[in-house]
Amino acid sequence: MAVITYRQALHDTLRAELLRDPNVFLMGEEIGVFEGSYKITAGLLAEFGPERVRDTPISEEGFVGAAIGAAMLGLRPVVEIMTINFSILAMDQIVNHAAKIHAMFGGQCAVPMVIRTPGGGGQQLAATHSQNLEVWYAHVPGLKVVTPATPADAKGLLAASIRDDDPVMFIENLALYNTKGEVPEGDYVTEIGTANVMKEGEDITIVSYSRMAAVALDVARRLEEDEGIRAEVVDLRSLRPLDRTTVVESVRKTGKAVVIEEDWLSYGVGAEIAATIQEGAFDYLDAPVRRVAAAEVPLPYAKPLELAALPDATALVKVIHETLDATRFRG
Amino acid sequence: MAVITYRQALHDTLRAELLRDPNVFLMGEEIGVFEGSYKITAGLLAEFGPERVRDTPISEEGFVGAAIGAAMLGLRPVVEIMTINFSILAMDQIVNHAAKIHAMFGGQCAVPMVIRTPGGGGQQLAATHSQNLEVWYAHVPGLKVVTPATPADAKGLLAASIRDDDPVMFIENLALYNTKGEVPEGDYVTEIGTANVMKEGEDITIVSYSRMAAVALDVARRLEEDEGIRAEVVDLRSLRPLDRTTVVESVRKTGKAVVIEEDWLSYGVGAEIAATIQEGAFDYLDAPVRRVAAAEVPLPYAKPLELAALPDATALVKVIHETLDATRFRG
Amino acid sequence: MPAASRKSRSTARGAADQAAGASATTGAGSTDQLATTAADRLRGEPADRLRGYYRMMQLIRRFEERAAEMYQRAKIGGYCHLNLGEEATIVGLMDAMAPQDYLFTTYREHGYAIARGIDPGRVMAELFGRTTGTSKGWGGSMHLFDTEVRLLGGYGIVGGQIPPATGAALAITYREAPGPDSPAVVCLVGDATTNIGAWHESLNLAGIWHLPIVYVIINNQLGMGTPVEKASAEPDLYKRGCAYRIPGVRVDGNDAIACREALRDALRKAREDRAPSIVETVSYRLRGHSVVDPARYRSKEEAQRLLALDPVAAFRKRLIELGVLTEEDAARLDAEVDAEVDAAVEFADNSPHPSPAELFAHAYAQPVPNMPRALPGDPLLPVE
Amino acid sequence: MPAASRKSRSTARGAADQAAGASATTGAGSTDQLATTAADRLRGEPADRLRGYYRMMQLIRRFEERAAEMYQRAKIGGYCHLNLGEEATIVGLMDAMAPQDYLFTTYREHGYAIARGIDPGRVMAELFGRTTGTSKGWGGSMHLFDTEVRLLGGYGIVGGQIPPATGAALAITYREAPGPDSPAVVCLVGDATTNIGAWHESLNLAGIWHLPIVYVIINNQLGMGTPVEKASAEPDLYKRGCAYRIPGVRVDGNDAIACREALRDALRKAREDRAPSIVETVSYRLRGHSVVDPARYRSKEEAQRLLALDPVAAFRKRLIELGVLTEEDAARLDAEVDAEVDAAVEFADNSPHPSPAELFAHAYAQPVPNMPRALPGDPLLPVE
Ligand SMILES: Cc1ncc(C[n+]2csc(CCOP(=O)(O)OP(=O)(O)O)c2C)c(N)n1
Ligand SMILES: Cc1ncc(C[n+]2csc(CCOP(=O)(O)OP(=O)(O)O)c2C)c(N)n1
Ligand SMILES: [Mg+2]
Ligand SMILES: [Mg+2]
Repeated sequence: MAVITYRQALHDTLRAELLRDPNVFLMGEEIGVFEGSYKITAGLLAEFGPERVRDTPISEEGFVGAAIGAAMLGLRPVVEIMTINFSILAMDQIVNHAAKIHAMFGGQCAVPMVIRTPGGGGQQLAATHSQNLEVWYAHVPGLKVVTPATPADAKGLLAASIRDDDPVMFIENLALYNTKGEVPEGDYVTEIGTANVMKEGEDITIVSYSRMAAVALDVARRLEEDEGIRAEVVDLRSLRPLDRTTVVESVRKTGKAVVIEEDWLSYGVGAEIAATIQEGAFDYLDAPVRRVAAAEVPLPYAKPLELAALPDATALVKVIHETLDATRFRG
Repeated sequence: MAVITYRQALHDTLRAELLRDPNVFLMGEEIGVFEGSYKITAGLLAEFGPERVRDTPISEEGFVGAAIGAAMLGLRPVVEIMTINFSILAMDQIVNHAAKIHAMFGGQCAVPMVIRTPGGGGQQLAATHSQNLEVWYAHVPGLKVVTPATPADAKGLLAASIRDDDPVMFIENLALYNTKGEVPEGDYVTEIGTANVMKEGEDITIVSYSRMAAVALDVARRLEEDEGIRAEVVDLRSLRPLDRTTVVESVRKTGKAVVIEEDWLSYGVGAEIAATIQEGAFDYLDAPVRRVAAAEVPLPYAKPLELAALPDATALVKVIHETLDATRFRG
Repeated sequence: MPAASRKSRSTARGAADQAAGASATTGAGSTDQLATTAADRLRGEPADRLRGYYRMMQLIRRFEERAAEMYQRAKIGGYCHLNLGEEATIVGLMDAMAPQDYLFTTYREHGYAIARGIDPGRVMAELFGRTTGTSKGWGGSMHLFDTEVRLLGGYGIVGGQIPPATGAALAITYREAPGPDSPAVVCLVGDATTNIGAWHESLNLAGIWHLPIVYVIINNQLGMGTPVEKASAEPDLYKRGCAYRIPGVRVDGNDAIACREALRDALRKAREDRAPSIVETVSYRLRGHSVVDPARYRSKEEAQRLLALDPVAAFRKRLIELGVLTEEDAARLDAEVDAEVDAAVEFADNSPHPSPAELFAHAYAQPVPNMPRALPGDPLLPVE
Repeated sequence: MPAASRKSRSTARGAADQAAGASATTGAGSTDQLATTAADRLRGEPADRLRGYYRMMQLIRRFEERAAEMYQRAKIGGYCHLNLGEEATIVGLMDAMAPQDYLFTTYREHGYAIARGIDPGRVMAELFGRTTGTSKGWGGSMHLFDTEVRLLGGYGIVGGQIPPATGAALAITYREAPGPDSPAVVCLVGDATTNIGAWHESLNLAGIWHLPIVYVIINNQLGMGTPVEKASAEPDLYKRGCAYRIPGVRVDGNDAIACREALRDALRKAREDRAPSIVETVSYRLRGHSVVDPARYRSKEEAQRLLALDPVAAFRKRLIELGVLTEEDAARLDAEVDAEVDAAVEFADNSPHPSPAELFAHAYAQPVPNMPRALPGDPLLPVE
């Protein structure tokens, strides 16, 4: 297997899908001539031309909605929204239209489209450009929401999303683009709706997704090497549908769980996971499920403040230790 | 204390605040000549004139944003968005602007405004007009989010919201407008950020907010009369800030909890409450916290489907029984 | 096969491919001017077609009146917006469309659906929330849909239909070359809807991408209780395309032929030249915004004045004056239409309600693992 | 009192109340025409003022160049968009504004903040994320703010500033009568920003409500890598107000006096007649979209051509030709400016970083019970 970046995996998959299916086309701000704000689409305009790699004006509601209409006629638009922060401007089209059309019209018309967009903080982009809003979309029936953490899942889930007949929010993360990993060659599809046990372990379950799943995996490996703590890491991969079974089974085995996410704590993804675990593994839990998440402030620009606000490996290690200690204390 | 409707309480409070503070003005679609889609503002245009009761075009992003600018200059706009479903169109102004301006500019400029908007299903308004999206707003630091369940809180929380210096999402519910209750006369303000124990009890805690809090209170009274089950009912009232202490203290007393909300289950308010309870009252819990919420589908128009999808007293009673039984079973 | 007949469609659309009559009035012509030329336009039309138009107008009128009645009798729930006053516009516009064209419209769309060829029984059944409805009871009055006649939705969010309609036009350019048989998109919007951001973004896209679409503004002079001049800084709505170099025309919405000709011209430009345009039809909403709105913001005089503008009565009167219709013909057609609407109501009322067992049937088009299927109060995971 | 001097402000704005020179070029005049009249306009201006303008342009130029340098040295993070090529526009526009006016602008705003009178040290400190910055380090380059000079924000969401700016104008009408001393709002937007829905909704509100606001389109001919004609179906952007009956003028953005006069006229109409309007200034972005954009989508020839259009060099040359400035004067001013920018950098670099202890200081203006204060990894509730 080739080791490539998350960016490259996305790029190669877009290219492969454009080659595979003439109904697939790309749309978004600056994806063509500019080659993408984060260069995911570099070279594709030259190869496929402006009909299939379509630059749009700054009109998020307009072009996302246009993709919906194109999808209703059977095309398979893959839209890039420059960052998830700007997806808010297209939210009515995503939530009130893409998510509703199939059900509201009695199943007559599918909306096979993908919205690719990166979230994430830590780049000093300040309050309006550093958000993680995927939990909003994960709340909405009619959407599918995937959040790849690795280059392999970037490939597998993007292929699955483009081939899926429903609107899929494909959430990337700015800080993942340059990360590297092994990626299977050829046609490779990861099933939407399935979590992934990234690492097995018996002592505690760490649940996460997207960038924080990568952080969790690092922490788990380190803890095993340094302290012999055998943590199991579950990468949700898909927030809707949510693979509760894999999460609950892991915690039934380990008896302890910590959730880490990059987003604000209250009403975040971690809340759903903790609620699920306490319901699904109540009799197995040795300690409360703790959540590691961002401080609840609009993210400040200044580096020391940004660092203080965002969750990281240190916070995760601390909470893992506290959870293990709490269990020991309980006997 | 006078017994009046929730609608009347809102109307009277708007009127009182318009009289009290010349900086307060109302804005929204059809609030003047049409007297409001749900008649909350009936008569106010005639009394206060078009500068203070301002009809707007159908431009949610535009007029909500205009309210932000007016608030930045020290006015106190109270905006009506016809239903919460249309607030999605103003979401960028609410989330990226109203919620951020104070923090992002280093505390130089407050945004004292209120957005009043009703949510809720059950009126056969179909998928796009029946949503409960308050959990999205509750997730966002910089906003305050209140959800009155009774006419008294409609009054007290609206007065508090209008006098508050931060942007407040004031979430009403279509099915509450005609409900009646005792409302204190005169100046009456309910503190934002505090939950309310609507009914005390020792056997189980029911946590809710908005319309479902009213349902919960009914159910609790009925269960006590009919079956001697003494349920405690906690009405959150404020989703952000969230009064975790009151919830947790109640469950430390009762050892059992059920959350009921009108919204979809996954990533809903109930998830945050269940996660909070299992963390804050882990050693006190006799059974998992169960959530009663809507089926995860775009809400259908047809009555039998709508009824099947929405949570109600029957579902709540069933889950309370199951929770109590589970405890008994455990010993 | 639904119980109610499909006759209505063939009558109204049969003549769609015949030669055009007088061309639509463009620019800011006054309503008086429009009215005087309407009679001339009628003289150029075959009698059959005119009788078909009358029948369709009357069908829509009676359908809407019965819908209001059924709403009062709680057979219909939710919001229900009627086309009363829009009948001439509907008949003209729908006759201008070819079968290959796509229609996106608003929540005020019963008449369009019927004139586009959907059986009134299926429309009424949707209002009743039955499985035989156009959206199987999932959409209700605001959300009619039928792939067969390419009605791609009634939409309840103001302006929500505009971006998807624009995208449908984009899909057409993706797939086929321009030409007289190429499909085009008709996107209907209300007058007040032109103030929403999606309007601006979509028209700009249509402009830069040269899309085959016609934006038809149904100017009934009110958005709920708000008159056009109070909501739009350019109250000559057909001119609002100026910000995108998109031309517009305004026609009398009470003149079916003028509506038809204006849209037909616009559709030709869309199909052949890939030039988007605007058609504004001016009519008047005869009753409240929805069936529950008593429209108290309208004076008695105003309400009185509106009665005089009733397009169905006016059309009936003109056809009789022109000798196209006798009183007896008209009465016969009225009776036919009444029977058809009765049949529609009966069909709807006898149709099954959807079963709660199908609650999870449509949330997704494609199943994947772990799709949620819990009812309120169900446990989160299967009990061990 | 910040270390860097406030001299810059008084120089550029001192003459703001003096009589206007030649009026702004309106309509679709070609750039050539604009250039020839620019020289004439200069001749009507007092020498002092012109020297002040030059000094301010050079100050902005050097500030931006140093900002780019500081970004490379990782003193500045996040996004950083420079005003290179916009200097003449900035100086002209900011001189047209009165102290009581409000300014809302974009993420490309360092120069505006400085010319509006904010100490360059405080601007640089914000870019460095320090407590002495205009937003105490919370906003960064995209989010400058200063109530004192009524700069009500730099905004990073494209078009996000337009509705609040419009609302500020509404607040003015709520509070005071029109007149020559009444405040007005200036709302700056980029060319590509006119394609966003908020633009449409806001201009319509300004139109129907007669708001004292001027929308200034800073047309630097690109939105990131997209030329105006590719993004806007009406590329004559000053005409886009037609959909709201809002008039517009286009001026040469390399001509400070033309920019000043156009905005001054527009502001007069805003304050006195409560008539909103559009001013479009046409200049050219000399470098990439932000400091990290190499602008590869631009050919070498194009990049070469731009150098020739450098407004600062051109203005310097003209003033010397006119005898307003000697080479020595210019060199002295350049040196002064260099020292001022050095001082700004030094001030920024010596300023304290915000302390994580203040993380919860600004999320809310008014405390209420249960405000969240947990750091990542903290327990949810105080431990028993
Ligand atoms: C985004 C949004 N805002 C508000 C509403 C509520 N609403 C429904 S119809 C309507 C008036 C629309 O008027 P117009 O566009 O003239 O169409 P008409 O009803 O006259 O056919 C309003 C405000 C809505 N459905 N969606
Ligand atoms: C809603 C939104 N969409 C996209 C972006 C990303 N973005 C930032 S600046 C920009 C280009 C804006 O161009 P223009 O309006 O011409 O202003 P300029 O940068 O040229 O000053 C884009 C697309 C954004 N910040 N906000
Ligand atoms: Mg209307
Ligand atoms: Mg630009």
